Amino acid sequence: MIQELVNDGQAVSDTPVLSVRGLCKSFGGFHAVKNVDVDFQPGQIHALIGPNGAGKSTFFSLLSKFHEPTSGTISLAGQDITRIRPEKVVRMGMVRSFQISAVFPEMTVLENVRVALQRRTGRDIQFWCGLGLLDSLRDEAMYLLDRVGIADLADKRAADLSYGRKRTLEIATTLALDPKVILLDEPMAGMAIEDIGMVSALIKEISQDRTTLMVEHNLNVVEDLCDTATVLARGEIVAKGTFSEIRNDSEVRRAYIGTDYD
Amino acid sequence: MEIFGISVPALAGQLLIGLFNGAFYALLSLGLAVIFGMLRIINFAHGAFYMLGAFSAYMLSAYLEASFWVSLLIVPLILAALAAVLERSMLQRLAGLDPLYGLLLTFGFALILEGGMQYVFGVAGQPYSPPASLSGASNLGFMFMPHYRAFVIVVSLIVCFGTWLLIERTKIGSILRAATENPSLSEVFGLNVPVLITATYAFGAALAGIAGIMAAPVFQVSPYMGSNLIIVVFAVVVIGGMGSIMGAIISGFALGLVEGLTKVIYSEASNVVVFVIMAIVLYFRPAGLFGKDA
Amino acid sequence: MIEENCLALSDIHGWYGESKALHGIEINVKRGQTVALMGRNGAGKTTTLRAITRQLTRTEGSITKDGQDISAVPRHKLAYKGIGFVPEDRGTYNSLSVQENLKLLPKVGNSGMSIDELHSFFPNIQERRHAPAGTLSGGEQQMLAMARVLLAGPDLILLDEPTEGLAPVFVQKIAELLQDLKKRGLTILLVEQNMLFTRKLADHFYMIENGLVVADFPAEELSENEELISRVLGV
Amino acid sequence: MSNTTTHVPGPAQSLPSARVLKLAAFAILAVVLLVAPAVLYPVFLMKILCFALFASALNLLLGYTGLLSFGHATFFGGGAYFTAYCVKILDVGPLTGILIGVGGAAVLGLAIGVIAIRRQGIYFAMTTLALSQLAYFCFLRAPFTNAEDGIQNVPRGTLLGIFDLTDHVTMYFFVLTVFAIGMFTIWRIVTSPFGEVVKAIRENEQRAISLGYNVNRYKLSVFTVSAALAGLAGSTKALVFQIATLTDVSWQMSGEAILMALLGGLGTLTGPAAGATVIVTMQNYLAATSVPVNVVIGVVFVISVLLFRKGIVGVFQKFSKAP
Amino acid sequence: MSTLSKLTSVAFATCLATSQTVFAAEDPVKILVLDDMRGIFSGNGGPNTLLAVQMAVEDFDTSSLGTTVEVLSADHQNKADVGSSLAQRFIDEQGVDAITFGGSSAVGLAVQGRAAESKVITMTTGGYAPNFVGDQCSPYGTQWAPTTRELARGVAGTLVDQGLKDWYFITADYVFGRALSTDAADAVVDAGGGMKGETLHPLNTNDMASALLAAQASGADVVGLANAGSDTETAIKQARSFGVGDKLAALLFFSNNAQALTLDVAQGIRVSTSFYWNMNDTTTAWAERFMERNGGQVPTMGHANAYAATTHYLKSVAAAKSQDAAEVTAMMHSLPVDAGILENASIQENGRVVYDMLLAEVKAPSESTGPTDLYKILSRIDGSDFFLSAAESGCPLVN
Repeated sequence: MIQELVNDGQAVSDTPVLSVRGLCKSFGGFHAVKNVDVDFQPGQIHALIGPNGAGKSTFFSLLSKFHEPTSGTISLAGQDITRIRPEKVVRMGMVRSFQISAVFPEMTVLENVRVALQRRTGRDIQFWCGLGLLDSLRDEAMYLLDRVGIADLADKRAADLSYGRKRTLEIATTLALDPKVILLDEPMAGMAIEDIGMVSALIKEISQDRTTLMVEHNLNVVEDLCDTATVLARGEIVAKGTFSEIRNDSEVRRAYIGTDYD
Repeated sequence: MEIFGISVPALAGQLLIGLFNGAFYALLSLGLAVIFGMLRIINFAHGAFYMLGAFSAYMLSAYLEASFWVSLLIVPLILAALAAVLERSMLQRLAGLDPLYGLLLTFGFALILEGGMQYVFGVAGQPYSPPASLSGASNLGFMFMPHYRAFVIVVSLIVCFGTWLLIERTKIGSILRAATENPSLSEVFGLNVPVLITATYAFGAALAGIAGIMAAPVFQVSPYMGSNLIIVVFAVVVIGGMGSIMGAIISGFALGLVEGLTKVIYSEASNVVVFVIMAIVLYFRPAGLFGKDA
Repeated sequence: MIEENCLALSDIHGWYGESKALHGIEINVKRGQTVALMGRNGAGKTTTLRAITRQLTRTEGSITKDGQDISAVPRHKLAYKGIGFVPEDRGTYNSLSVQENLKLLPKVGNSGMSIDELHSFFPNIQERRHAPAGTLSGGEQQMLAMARVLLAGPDLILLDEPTEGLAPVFVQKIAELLQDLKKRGLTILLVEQNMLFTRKLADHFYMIENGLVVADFPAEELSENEELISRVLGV
Repeated sequence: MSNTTTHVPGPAQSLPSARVLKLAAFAILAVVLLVAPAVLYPVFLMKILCFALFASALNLLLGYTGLLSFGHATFFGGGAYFTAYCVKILDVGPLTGILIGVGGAAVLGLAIGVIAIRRQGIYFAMTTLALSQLAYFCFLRAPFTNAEDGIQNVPRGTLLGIFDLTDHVTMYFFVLTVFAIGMFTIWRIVTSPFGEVVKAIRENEQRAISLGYNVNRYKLSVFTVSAALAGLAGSTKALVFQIATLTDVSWQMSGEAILMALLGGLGTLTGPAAGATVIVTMQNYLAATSVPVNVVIGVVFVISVLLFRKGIVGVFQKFSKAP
Repeated sequence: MSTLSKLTSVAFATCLATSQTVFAAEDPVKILVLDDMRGIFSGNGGPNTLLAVQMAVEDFDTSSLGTTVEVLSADHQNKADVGSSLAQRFIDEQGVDAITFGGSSAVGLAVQGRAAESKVITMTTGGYAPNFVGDQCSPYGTQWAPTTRELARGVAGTLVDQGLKDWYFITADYVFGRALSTDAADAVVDAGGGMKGETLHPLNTNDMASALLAAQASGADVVGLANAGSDTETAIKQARSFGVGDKLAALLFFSNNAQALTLDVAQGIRVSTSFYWNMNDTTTAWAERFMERNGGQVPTMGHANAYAATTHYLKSVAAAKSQDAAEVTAMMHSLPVDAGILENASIQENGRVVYDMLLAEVKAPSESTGPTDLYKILSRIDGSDFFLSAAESGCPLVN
């Protein structure tokens, strides 16, 4: 089914892989996301930009089903996922990363990736076997670690990694799931400049033949990486299009650069 | 006179007893809710505080010959002081850790306090008499109404709604709510949050102390008087919605009444009815009846 | 007198959890000045304010207010050193009414604003005083947050993105208020991305990038630095 | 232990010498357990083994999955009641009795788990506590438990028609076998692929969900297994002491198990057993003195929460690691 | 495993054998006082039972034994599992010869069962279920405490005779409580009275109000309390506030309950007891010595029975010149029980100790001359045909 998803996407490229209609979310009286309609085309890198508090992270949580929408629908590859549990969404091929780096701190780097591989290979419920069963996953895990450039850290405890390395590890773990849609929430946040280039290249690489949706503040990165961008402000979409279109949009300028006054 | 085959006096009587028990549930769950709201800790020592309230009253009367009324003023202060010391010296060290450690620590407090009182006084109940002015009873025609029980219900209502007013309608209350909503920012604004936390814990303990002294003349004053009661009160808090002040008060009284009603209809179930309700509430409304999404 | 340092940050390093966000910030704010911190999202502007108000996991370096080291003062005593803080998310207490929010902060000094003056500045707040703060619009919340701090009477105000997400009418209003505060001699440390807003207010600019001050210049030299500003802000 | 090629998880690298040390310690422990009844009173040893298993079962849930159940006595006592009833009234053999006890506890675990697993953290603890209290009243009222009197004089019977369990030493070796099977089960689970996923859930539940794991299903599985093992401990205890009472299902019993696990060291294989040994020994010796047992236990509890959250094993590891 | 098991058994046996040979020359008589030392029944048993046993040993001329007497004690906390394992441990490790028992009958029956298997004498001084000498009797057991049957008949019979015919029972919902209410109901019916109803409550109930209201609503003449310890105290205390106080009959009540409740609350309650501290000169002299040593706590029938039982046991050991349980038990059954503490006492074949009982009433504060002056004795009940005979007891050891 996942395979289908990609093929469909490539065959009919204007069929959106992810489609959102009338999405709303309110916490108490506060409307974090208001009536958002948006489609994401397959095979591209999309940026979701907007000032702090615009509702980008909430929007991500809604897509990945970590939050229940107040109203509206979300469909993934034509299938309605509005009432589906988050892990089910992952199994359908859409995986998210978190704003704050999410690793399993007490496990080694290798184990972090391995545990992600386990489910896909059906080695997640064997309570009667030893860990030897997982040996076969080692090569694949090492391959993924190598791909993101941290193979030499395989036996380190994840908690002992630097912040940038943790984000890298997180990307490796996400890759282990072989997702068709990746949601990256501020993948560069808090990173040193050296790391930004590295991660940026990594994202570019892994995004081939997948659909990537990322929240990012660094407009240089967005310009460099993304095919299209959607601008969110106060929970609403204020603009969408290619980056150059967006850049000259007055609403966007206002959202980013500011409002003049007398 | 009968309703559904149940005599009216029996029904009225059991409902009154239910309300009386509810008065204790409400006082205790209110204290737990106040503490939980601020400290995010389930105070397992609450039953022990309640017991200490009763014992303090007993000791004040036995050794210092203090009257019920004097004790009613002093006992909450004793409990507040004790709780403040416990919070300052130990509970505070757990700040920032998983709240489960708070639960476990207060569980340890309960073991020590109950075990200690058992060591000193044994398990057998100690006598404590209601004040002479409240020792009578009135025949209401359809039932016999002990004055002291009526007094307890009234005092509990006053204390509960007084607390609610204090928290919802006063400056102190607004400071507390602010500190609960955003503790670190409140500190930046100049509110002494650590002291507020200590004060809140002490206040919650004082409420338990009031419940304890009011229980002393009716129930046996014994070291484990609080240990089983507190589990019911936990259930009451969960039903009301953890941290919800109004939820604690209303569900406290309401569950007392439900229990009383169960005694008339099917008395064997009266011990479990609260837990059954809790299981149902948790299943359909996990945040409790009055709770916000947790 | 006006040259005297009100707030001085020297070699400030700060961490969120294990992630280091500040790498040796140096900032001096002179008494009566309005100083703007500029930089991209995530550059460390808000983090700098949080370092002053001690909301980071770990902070190293020296922070002095009026010459006195305040980096070891208990957090709840900072306000009494005359520091007022309006955080990025405004920090209004949603469960409290507008009035409760206003009266919440302890009085730490006299900034010269009476409650009547404030009411004339913020008529909405007066009107909606019984409503829960959570039901106010973003602009109203921002005004509430500023009014609240002014009532406490600090001589230094830390302002984090006061115009963020606000309609122009509110931006205007806030600018007027800040001009007024400047006239009254209050010291203001302002974090703001809205360049058009800042350039008419600030006396001095600090450009921050990756947790470091990369440049600073007085308002007079603004025009000479347009290119730098564009680069740092990434626009 | 045949998984020589795998990376043993945990902070300590498995150097060969550490491995030898571990094996040596294991061998010494085995020898101690085998000769212990010659030196110490067997019933006392059996009590330690039963509680060690109970605490370890709880630890499987608390230490390895991060779920604090405050109602595990329901499974411990439930197992004891089922076994006692079957052995005494239905006249089944000790082995069948224990199997029924374990099965019953597992069913109870599944039923309580389904409701409790919906909540997290402190809410989970409260839910298990309240549900176990509900179970307590059910046991109190159930006709087969004899309320306050309990099921007394439960015959130990003859194991497989060969071993006369009325003899303390024979019974001891039976209990030791049960204990070993229980501990092996726990070890097997925590060092299995399934255990890896469970560990991941404990460390970062959100992340585990985002890897596509249905975490509730894993939690429920562990809860049920933990309940079954607690039931195993309770069933065995019922045969050792020939009695099943309300004490076994009371919430204080749940608290005791938590204390043992915490004191010994959460999330370690041997910790809970060590904690159980200390507590049971203390109870045993203090009972004969005028020292108030509950106060001492309470103080130990408070100290371990405040100062030794890693427990006895944690402290030991710290010292053994220090250069 | 079986070889190993045998090996260690042998090793273990050797250990025991060695220790026995070493100490056999001066094998002391060891008595274990196993009681609820701090729990809800510790007032009528507990530490004061230990004191009574110690006094009995001190008062006994141990030279007639040819060895010393050692008194050990342990707290079973009213938990059957704790009690039975403590008993087992003291038997296996200390080699105790006799156990005096008080507290919850549920614990006592477990202890007696365990002791019987190991051939150890048990003397139930504070357990009131009839099963001790009934269906669960032990060949080495004697029950010194009266059973629910005598307690119930003593009070119920008398009150019905006085015209209080309609009864309502508030009963503790476990074997002891139910036995007490069943026996009392039988006594009431035998005497020509009737039952109005019954409310069962769990052990350790802190609010009896709803039960009391139900009793009040039934219109009964008497509310019989078929419970014990703090449950009884709670019921009495609360009955006063609901205006039911004058209708109470406590079926198991001790002088310590009266002291705890204060005479003001407890006055007028009718009780059936085997002992009151100043019922005769012997008891008065003994009780005064007793109270001197414990700070003025009045001895209950539990304490008196412990004294009498220990004295009789030691006398029997001396007479039998043996510590063997069977021989000593035979001697206990045949020797007459000393008069004084118990009046007209003898031991039946099933281990039942039979004696005269008293019906007493708690004094009003105005009638009392001091803190220890609690009861006035209304009548004496001849024990000879008041207790259930061995044949009727259901004890399987009696043919």
